[in-house]
Amino acid sequence: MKTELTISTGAIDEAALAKCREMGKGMGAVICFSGVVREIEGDAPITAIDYEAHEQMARHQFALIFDAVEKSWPVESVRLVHRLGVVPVNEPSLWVEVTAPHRAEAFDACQFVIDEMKQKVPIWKKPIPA
Amino acid sequence: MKTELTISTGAIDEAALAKCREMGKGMGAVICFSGVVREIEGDAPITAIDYEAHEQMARHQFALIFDAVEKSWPVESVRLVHRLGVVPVNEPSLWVEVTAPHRAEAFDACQFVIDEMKQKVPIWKKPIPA
Amino acid sequence: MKFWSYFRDHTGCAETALELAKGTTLGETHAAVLDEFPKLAGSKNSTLKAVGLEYEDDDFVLSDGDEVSFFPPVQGG
Amino acid sequence: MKFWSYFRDHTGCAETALELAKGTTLGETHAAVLDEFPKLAGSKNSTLKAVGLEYEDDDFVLSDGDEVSFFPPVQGG
Repeated sequence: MKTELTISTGAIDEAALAKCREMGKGMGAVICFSGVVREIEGDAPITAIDYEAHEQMARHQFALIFDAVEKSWPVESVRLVHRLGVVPVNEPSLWVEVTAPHRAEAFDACQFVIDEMKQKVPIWKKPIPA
Repeated sequence: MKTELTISTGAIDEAALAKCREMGKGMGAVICFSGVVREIEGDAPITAIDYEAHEQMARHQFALIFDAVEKSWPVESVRLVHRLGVVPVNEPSLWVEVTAPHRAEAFDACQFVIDEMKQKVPIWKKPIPA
Repeated sequence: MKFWSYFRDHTGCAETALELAKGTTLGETHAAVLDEFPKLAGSKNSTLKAVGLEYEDDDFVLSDGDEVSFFPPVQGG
Repeated sequence: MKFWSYFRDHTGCAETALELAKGTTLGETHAAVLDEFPKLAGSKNSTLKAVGLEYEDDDFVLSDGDEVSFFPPVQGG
């Protein structure tokens, strides 16, 4: 299984990411998920979220999650980008792409990666009030 | 709920579609699904699939599916592109995008649209053998 | 009446017209079509039937000018 | 020992060193940290604990030079 992990303060360019996708001829399904910063966090309006990571541990924990994907589904590739630092409202902080032979495993694996991330990957957020 | 439906023989340009997405500030999740033509259909290698539609009925049936999405989930928008005619191996024939406040409803609504399409929308495929 | 996908290959035509008695149902029309195009009989139970842009049941009563479509299971995606 | 996210605000420092007896467990270390930084006590049960890059249980026995991290529930995405 191919994996590509980017953890950086750069903005996530989904169009560019879509363009550089490489897919084997046996693959029939691609899921892309984007998690976008909303203008409300809890009950209060915000302008942005400031993301912090224990970056080395985050990379290791993502690698463990990708290993678990490879063991559970016939997925061809997982690409994941998590932005750090200040992410303004309406911009993505997370982008996950899964390519697989069929739709079901692509959906399952993509949701698994996000669920596991939300349990295990040491990234935290600090809302920036409006 | 905003909807955008394209049924045409033109190639699906995912990067361009990503670029022209418009998202409200309360939206936190985007799912994009691409269904791609695989080199094997059944047991035999193919070079492409030729898609045919009862186009007017297909548009109507998609509209009914979008109505059902609007009634079931707080989805902001669904955009769907189905390509007709000859779609070569490794190119997408279907692209579905759902934007919603949260991840769970975006995933559920996207899978619902595809499941319903596969039951109800009059589109057929003819594999072109290698 | 319109035929779609490989049903067109079985009938040899994309559409045809049929004179029906008043009160004829969609199911009765399907039976008449199977008589005229025996190659469709193998797909009898999987045939989808629409009137205009809507799927309808066998007991749907047809009206003058209704456009009826017969086709195999759909395969979008 | 490293503190992350708002634990850093509670301790006033990003990291600190602690002399521990041989055989001290991660759970005992957490208790010592709570003694030194009482503001962390409110998060006691939700605290995540890692040694190096791995999550470990309270009965994990620390070795010389281990880097221990304490942090609140993660919030990626």
